[in-house]
Amino acid sequence: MKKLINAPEAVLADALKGIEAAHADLRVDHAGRVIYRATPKDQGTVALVSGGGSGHEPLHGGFVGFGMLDAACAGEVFTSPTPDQMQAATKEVDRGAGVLHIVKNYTGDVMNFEMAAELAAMEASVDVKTIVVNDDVAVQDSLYTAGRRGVGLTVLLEKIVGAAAEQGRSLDDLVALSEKVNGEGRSMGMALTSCTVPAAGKPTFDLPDDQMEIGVGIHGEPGRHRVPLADAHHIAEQLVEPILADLDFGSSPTIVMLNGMGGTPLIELYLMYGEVAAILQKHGVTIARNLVGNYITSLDMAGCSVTVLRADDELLSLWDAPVETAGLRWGR
Amino acid sequence: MKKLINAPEAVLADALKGIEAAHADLRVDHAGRVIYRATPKDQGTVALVSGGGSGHEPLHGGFVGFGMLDAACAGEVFTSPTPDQMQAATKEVDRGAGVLHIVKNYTGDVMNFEMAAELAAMEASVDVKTIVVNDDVAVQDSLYTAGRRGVGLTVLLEKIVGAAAEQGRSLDDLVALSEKVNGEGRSMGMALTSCTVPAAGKPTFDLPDDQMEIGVGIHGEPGRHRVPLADAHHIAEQLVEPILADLDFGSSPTIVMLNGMGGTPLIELYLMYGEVAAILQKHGVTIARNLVGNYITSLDMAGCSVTVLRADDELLSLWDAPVETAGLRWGR
Amino acid sequence: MSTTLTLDGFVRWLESFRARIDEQTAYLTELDSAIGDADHGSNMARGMAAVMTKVGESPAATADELFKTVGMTLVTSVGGASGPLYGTFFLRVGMAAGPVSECDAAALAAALRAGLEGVVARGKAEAGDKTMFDALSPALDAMDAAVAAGASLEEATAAARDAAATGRDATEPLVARKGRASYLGERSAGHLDPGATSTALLFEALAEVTAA
Amino acid sequence: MSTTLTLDGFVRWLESFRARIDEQTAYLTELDSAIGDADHGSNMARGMAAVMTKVGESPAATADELFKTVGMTLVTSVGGASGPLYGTFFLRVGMAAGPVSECDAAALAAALRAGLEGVVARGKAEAGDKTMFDALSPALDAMDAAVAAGASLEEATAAARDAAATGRDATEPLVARKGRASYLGERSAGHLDPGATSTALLFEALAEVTAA
Ligand SMILES: Nc1ncnc2c1ncn2[C@@H]1O[C@H](COP(=O)(O)OP(=O)(O)O)[C@@H](O)[C@H]1O
Ligand SMILES: Nc1ncnc2c1ncn2[C@@H]1O[C@H](COP(=O)(O)OP(=O)(O)O)[C@@H](O)[C@H]1O
Ligand SMILES: [Mg+2]
Ligand SMILES: [Mg+2]
Ligand SMILES: [Mg+2]
Ligand SMILES: [Mg+2]
Repeated sequence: MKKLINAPEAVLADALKGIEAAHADLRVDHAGRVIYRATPKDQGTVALVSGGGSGHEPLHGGFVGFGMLDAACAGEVFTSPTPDQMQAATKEVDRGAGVLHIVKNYTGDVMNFEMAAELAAMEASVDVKTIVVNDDVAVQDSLYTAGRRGVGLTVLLEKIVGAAAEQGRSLDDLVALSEKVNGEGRSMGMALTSCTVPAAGKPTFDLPDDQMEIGVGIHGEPGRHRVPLADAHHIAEQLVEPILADLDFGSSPTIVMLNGMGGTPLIELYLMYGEVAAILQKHGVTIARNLVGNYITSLDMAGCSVTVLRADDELLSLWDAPVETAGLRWGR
Repeated sequence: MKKLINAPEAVLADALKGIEAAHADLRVDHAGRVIYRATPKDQGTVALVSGGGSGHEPLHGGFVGFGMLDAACAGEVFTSPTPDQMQAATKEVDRGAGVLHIVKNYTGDVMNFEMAAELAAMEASVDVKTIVVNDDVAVQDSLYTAGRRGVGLTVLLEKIVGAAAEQGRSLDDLVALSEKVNGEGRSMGMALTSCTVPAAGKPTFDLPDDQMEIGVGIHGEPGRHRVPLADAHHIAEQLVEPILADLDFGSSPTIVMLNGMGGTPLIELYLMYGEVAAILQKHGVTIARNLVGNYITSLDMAGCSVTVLRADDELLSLWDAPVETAGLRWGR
Repeated sequence: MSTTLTLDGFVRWLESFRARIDEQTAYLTELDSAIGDADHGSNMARGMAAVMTKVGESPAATADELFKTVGMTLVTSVGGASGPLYGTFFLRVGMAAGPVSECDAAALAAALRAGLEGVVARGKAEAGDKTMFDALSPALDAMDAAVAAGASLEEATAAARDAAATGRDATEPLVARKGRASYLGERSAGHLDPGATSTALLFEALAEVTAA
Repeated sequence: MSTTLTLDGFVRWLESFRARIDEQTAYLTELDSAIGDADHGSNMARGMAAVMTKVGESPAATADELFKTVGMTLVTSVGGASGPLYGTFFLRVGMAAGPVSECDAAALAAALRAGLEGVVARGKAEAGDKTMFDALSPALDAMDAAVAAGASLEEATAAARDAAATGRDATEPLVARKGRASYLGERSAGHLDPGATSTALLFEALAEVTAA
């Protein structure tokens, strides 16, 4: 294992130090492992708390700031944070208008956030609602799975709902908006290589040089299928087609994200975006906005994912609203 | 070799398609392989042209836009672009106030830009000046080398000089400013792994699991020394110390960039930034601004580089000025 | 060989579980690499290290106190799926055991079953979903049966240990329907479930301690 | 075996050079991997492919026209260090050869020397810097000496070929002082220079064509 780290067990603590050193507009609670805005938002506005295992940077800490999250709870690598972290963050950021928990659909994340909401409710002080993001079309949402994973759409949802929160919308409004976004977006990912979890010390899986994994999530887990390595165009087809088969985007505008898994350089991500955009256009999908880069990663995994969100005028204008975070910034 | 590409010889052309699809505010001349702003700047302002081999994304195309470059010429992977590209770009972006060529110090880049300037001068129409960036302290600037390489400082220089150009400063002014930046900045890089040039099909060099290369550039070349793998803290020392030995930063404010080589995930870059910032502070260096991420990469190489620029009020205010490019954006 | 497990015995159980987890950290993570995200070993090791520190710092006077500490420490130090599940398990074990300083085989079996119910309440797993349930549930069935048949504490926990191991082994051919492994669909078959494997260690530890 | 190289012969020289480059693309890139950036093979292959296309599209009537096309095509299609250097080389060869349709050994030697001077003007390399100069310069010295001694075209180009090969081999122990390899310092020693190696192919091709 070759990594720029001090020790596997210190990765998270050390990375949090670097995040704090890099971003004066963030405040890091090192003991609690929560990243906050240095300047809290106004009283009477709903706050957004997200969190999850580490190793997906810039998600979630890189999306704390104006127009997105109020706090991000960092778990160990690929391990959901604990209820006490979320509970502390929830109490800390509440401005009297309630707190929305943005949770990616994984058994661990859901259970830990559930326990946090129970604890917060027991203290009876904070109104907590939860949106569970589950956009990964690689997984069937059935009795035989833990449901669809929450992947790339989380980034788009945090941006859009964060913008709406900034406008002073109510917690119920934001829940409805979150459900709308979650209903209208789909993702699909692939891997050329495994990632290496620092504590494990070796790649999570072995992948021969002529094979790739299709339908991976963001935890270095093997995908749904192992298939022969293909060129960018055919990889793009294998990502786009399951998305289009799952949801009819009609002719409505969309926001498309081509996301890198962490170990894939930008030149390849742009190349893939070119292929994805061409295929979507061929299918009559209109791309109104896009994002190309590393936004929700899986440590050093090489690979990418595609997210497509059907976006009406409301979503587009929330997308375009100013945002000022480490990971996404425009309009100010 | 596992890459998201169609064919090694098509990488550049395909990536340019993706860049065009992703960025409505960029215009791509596919035949000429030049990336332009879609909306040219005002008549009477100096234009900035840069360029170099591909594989360093977002550099340079990702820095075309308001507040930075007017055009970027893209060469093949790790191969400087050709004089005709730069000449065409120079003529295209000239707004009557002259054009500054920003060149990284490599034999090929320097010769090709030189030929372009000769061609442009022969046509007698455009006033061209050149700044050659050479900030890499891993290389001695002596009779026995091709001089110091141009690496991370190029990003900072393009930002700062781009902001000054936007203010309407003269070509001579911008040359002087560029020289000031180039004189006040230093960089040092390291690699955990080699990168793989698509046309070569295999890693440029082999590096055992317990070794790393110190003093690498951005072309997948081996570094100055191969040394035992160390932890993040000791790697940071090996990057920062040669920089401090080369230039006395005194107590003046600095801009520090912790740059990833393309294959290193953000969590490790933040972790490294934490170490670098702590070491700099221990040495009395004041960090006024910073940048952590993949800004000047070496394909899929794992590793990082540190750039430190001594920045007075002028440089800091130019740094803070609005910028709107794919790779750097703030203030609008 | 005693007929009850005292507070001391509970702590020795936890110590022995921790030692087994430490010894098998890499193995548990390897199992989780095949069908999960390569962290079950480090999750459990981090959690049990925190537990033993906490238990060492503030020794409990009663079983409910002890297991509340264990459960809360797991909940707040592990995360992931195993944190809430093992945490809830011990919280419920403590609540069911109550403010006692020792348990006989029947009381222990009842407390452990309350723990299982907590796991099910939290995670909704059923038999054959390829989870820790598949080691835990047969272990408690075997323990109950042994107790009903008049077995000693040692015999009852040995039966539980064996059933947990059998349950663990039986997860291998299963296609997962809960947790991360379910994302793999058919590809999850052919691998032991990491959580069932760590649960089998919990019962090995218990049987060892009652036999000592 | 003729005493002059005609326009046809020049084209056959380029064709043969291209064939050698194509055959050795991976090898040249491997040499460039050791002390450079792993692109010399693909750079030269891309350039010579473009040259042969251009030359095929618009056949030249004179040597200066032909070599101007070759030089400009290399300058505009290769990039890197080798583009301007090989490009300048051929541009100068053409200028020196002039509007002729054939060259004898002396005229060819003089034209090639003008090319070398162009390379030096562009790249400032000196003997022993571990560059293409170290194959080119001895090759032309040998050719001049052969011509002065009354050698035939075939003999003179064979001498150049041998000297280029010797010069190429002599780059191996050198520490580079120009180009990318110089960044490696002492680590550049022990490897052939890629540019000197491609230059040796240029003279192999020339000798082959004059011998045919
Ligand atoms: N819903 C569930 N009910 C019971 N056990 C579960 C459930 N989901 C997962 N598990 C158990 O958790 C184990 C994985 O734990 P761990 O790897 O620590 O957490 P994570 O899956 O969050 O990475 C699985 O092997 C399985 O035994
Ligand atoms: N200043 C120079 N003068 C002469 N030849 C040079 C000079 N610099 C580099 N070269 C030659 O160029 C070769 C490298 O070419 P190439 O790999 O195509 O370009 P780059 O170095 O830009 O990647 C070297 O092996 C060397 O022979
Ligand atoms: Mg996990
Ligand atoms: Mg090159
Ligand atoms: Mg796991
Ligand atoms: Mg090269």
